[in-house]
Amino acid sequence: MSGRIIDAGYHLLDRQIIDFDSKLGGKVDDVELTFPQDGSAPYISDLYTGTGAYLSRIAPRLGRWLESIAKRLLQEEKPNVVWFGTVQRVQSDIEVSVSVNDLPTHRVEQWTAQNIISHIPGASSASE
Amino acid sequence: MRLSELIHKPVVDVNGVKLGFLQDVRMQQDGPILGTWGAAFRASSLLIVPHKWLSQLGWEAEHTCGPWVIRALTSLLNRKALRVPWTAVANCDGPTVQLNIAQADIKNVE
Amino acid sequence: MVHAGPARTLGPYQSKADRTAETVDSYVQTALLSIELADNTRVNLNTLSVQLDDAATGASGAHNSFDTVEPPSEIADQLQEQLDRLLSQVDGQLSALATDAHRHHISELAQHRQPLQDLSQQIKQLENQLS
Amino acid sequence: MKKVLSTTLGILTAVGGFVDIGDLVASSATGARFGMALAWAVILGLIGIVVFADMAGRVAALSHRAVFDLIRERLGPRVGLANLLASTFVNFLTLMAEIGGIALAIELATSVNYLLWIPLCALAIWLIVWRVKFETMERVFGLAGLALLISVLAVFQLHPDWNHLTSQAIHAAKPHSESWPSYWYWAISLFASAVTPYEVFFFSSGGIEEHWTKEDLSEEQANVFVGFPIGALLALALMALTAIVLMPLQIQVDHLSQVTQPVSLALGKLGIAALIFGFVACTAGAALEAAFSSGYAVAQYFGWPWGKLQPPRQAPRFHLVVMVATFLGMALLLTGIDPIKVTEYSLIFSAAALPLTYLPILMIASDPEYMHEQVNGRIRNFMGTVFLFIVSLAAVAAIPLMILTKGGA
Repeated sequence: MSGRIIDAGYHLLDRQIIDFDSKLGGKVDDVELTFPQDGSAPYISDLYTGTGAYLSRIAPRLGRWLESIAKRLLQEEKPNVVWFGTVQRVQSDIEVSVSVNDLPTHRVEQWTAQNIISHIPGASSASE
Repeated sequence: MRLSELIHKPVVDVNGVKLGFLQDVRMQQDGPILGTWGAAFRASSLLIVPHKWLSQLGWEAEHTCGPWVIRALTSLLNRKALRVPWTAVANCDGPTVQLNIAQADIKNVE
Repeated sequence: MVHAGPARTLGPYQSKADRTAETVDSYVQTALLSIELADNTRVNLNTLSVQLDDAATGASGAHNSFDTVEPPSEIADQLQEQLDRLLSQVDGQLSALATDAHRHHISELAQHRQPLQDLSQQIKQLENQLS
Repeated sequence: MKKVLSTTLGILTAVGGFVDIGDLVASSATGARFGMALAWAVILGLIGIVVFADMAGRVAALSHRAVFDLIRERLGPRVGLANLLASTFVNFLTLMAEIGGIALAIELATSVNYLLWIPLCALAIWLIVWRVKFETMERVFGLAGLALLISVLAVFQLHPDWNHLTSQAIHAAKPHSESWPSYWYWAISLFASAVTPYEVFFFSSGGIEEHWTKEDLSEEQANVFVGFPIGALLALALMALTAIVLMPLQIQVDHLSQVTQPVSLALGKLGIAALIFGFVACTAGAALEAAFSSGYAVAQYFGWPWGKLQPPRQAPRFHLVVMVATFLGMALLLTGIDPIKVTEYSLIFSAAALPLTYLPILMIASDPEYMHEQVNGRIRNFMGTVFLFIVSLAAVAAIPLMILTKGGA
C-alpha cells in the first residue's frame, strides 16, 4: 500500500487552485479520469477549471455547449484543463507549479482587466 | 471520463440489484509518473452510500467533522455505506456503475 | 381618488381607522417633541426641519391611505367623516409647522403647540371609542 | 492605543450587524413599542455572532481560507450556489440600503433632500474600496463609528429609572397593545440582523487581508470580544433611549429623524452633531462591509483573486462585482425606494443564507485538515450546535412572520 491515499471528490473537487506564488487561479471544477488501454484502474490525469467545466456539473447541456464554443474560439483541444503533472502539493488547496497567468481562468480575468478595470485611474497602483 | 459524471451515479451489482449511489472514488498514489508530481492517483476503491443528498449538504460518510450530534446523525444515515474495491467494477460509462460481483459476496474493505 | 376597495364589514374598517389614528397621533407627538426641543434650543435648524418634514409627510401619507378605503356603511361613513376632519386639521398644522421651520421662523413654532395638543387629545378620544 | 487599534476590524464588522441603517431604526422602533422587552434578542444575537465570527476568524487564521471559499468546498457547487445567490442578494440589498442610509444621515445635518446625496455617497463608497488600503479603511470607519457611543452617554444623562428598564428587559413581557406575531417578528429581525452572514464573510476575509496566522489568534479573539459587544451596546442604548423618551409619548419610530430626538433632549445640539457623525460613519462602515462582502462571496465561490492584497488590475472581477453592485444600488435608490424598508426585505433572503453559512463553518472549524491542532473544543462545538439550531429556527420563522405582520406593522 505505497503512496498517499485521497478521495478524489472530497480532496480535489471544488478546491482552490493556487500557483507557486500562492496567487489564486480558480477552483477545481472537475477531475479527468483516464482509463488505460490495458483495462487497469483509471488514474487522474488532469484537473478541469473554468466556467464551462463548472456549468457542466450544474447544467450539463449548457456547460458542454459553452465548452465547445471555447474550443472553437481558442483552437485548443482542451482549453480548460490543467495537467496533473504540474501539481506541486495537494492540501486544503491545490498548488500548481505553473504561474497563474498560464492557468485557463486567467483569460477571462485578463480580458476583464484590460477591457474594463485598466481604463479606470489607479488600476495598477497599490492602494495607499 | 469526468469524475462529476461518476459521482452520485447509481451502483448496480452483477444481478442488477441497486446498492446505492457512488459518493466518491478513493485514490492511491501508484499510477503512472506524471511530470513533477510523481506517481498519479489511481482508483483503488469506491464508496456506495444509500442517499446522495447527504453529501450535497456536506454530510459525507467518513469525512464529516463537527459536533458529535452532527457526526452521529451522519454515521446513522450512512450506516448502510459500502466500500468496494475498484477491481469489482465491470464498467461505469453507462447510466449506472455496473459491478461484476453479487451483493452477497461484497466484503467491506478499508 | 383611487379606491383601494371597500372594507366589507365595520370591523376591519374600524381597525383601519384605529391604526390610522394611532399613526397620525404618533406624528403629532413627534412634532410636539420637536417644538419643545426647538424652544429649548436643543436641536439645530437642519435636523429640526427634517423632523417636521417627516412628520408632515408621514401624517398626510397615513391620511391618504385611510381615505382610499371606502366606508362600508352609514356608521362607518360617520366615523370616516369625523376622523377625516381631524386628520385634515393635523395636515394643515404640520405643513404650516414644516414651512415655518424651513423659513427659520423658530419663534412662530410655539403657536402650533396648543392646536396640536388639542388635536392629539381628540384623536386619542376617538381611538378610545374605537378600541 | 495599539490594543484598541487592533480591534477595529471587529468593531467595523459589528457595525454592520448592530447599527446599520436598518438596525438604527429597528432598535429605536422596538424600544418605542416594546420598551426593553426585546433586549434579549440583541443579547442572543450577540452571543450567536461571537460564537460564529470567532470560528470563522480562527478558520481564516489557521487555513488562510475565507468563508465562501469553504462553503462551496463543503456543500458542493449546487447547494453552494443557492447560498451564493441568497447571500449576494442580501449583500446587494444591504449595500443599497446603507448608501441610502448615509444620504439620510447627511440630510439630517444639511436638510438637503437625501436623494441628492446618493450619487456622491455611492461614488465615495466605491472609491474607498478601489483606492484605500484595507487597514486604513478599517481603522478610520471602525473608530469613527464609536461616535455613536454618545447614545450611551445620553441614556445616563436622562437619569432613567434603571429598575424599570432592567425589569422590562428581564421579564421581556409583550405589551398588551402589541400582538404576538409582531413581538416575534421584531425579535427575529433584531436577532437575524445581528448574525447576518456578511459579517462572517467580512470578518474572515478581513482576517486574511490582515495576514492573520496562528500567532494572531489572540488579536482575532480581541476583535471578537471587543468589537461585537460594542455593537450590541450601541443597539441597546438606542433601544433604551426611545423606551425612556418616545414610548410614554406613544411615538412610533419609522424615520431616522425621530431617532435623534431622545439624544437631542438629553445632550442638545452637541449631542446631535456627534450622533449624526456616528450615523454617517456607521452607515458608511456598513456600506463598505456590504460592498466588500458582495465581492468576497462571488470571487471566493469561483476562486477568482479577491481583496485588497493586490492592485485592482490583479483582482479585476472582484472589483467589477463591487462596482456593479454599488452603482446598480445607487440607480435603484434614485427611483425613490425607501432605504429603511429595503433592509427588512433582505431578512427574507438571509433566512436561506443563515443555516447554509453556519453549518459549513461549524464543520470546518472541527476539521484537523484545516485547523491542525486548533480544532473546535467541546464548548465551541456545543455553542455552535445550539446556535445553528436557533439560527435555523429563526430562518424558518422569518418569512411567515413577515407575511403575517405585513413587515412588522
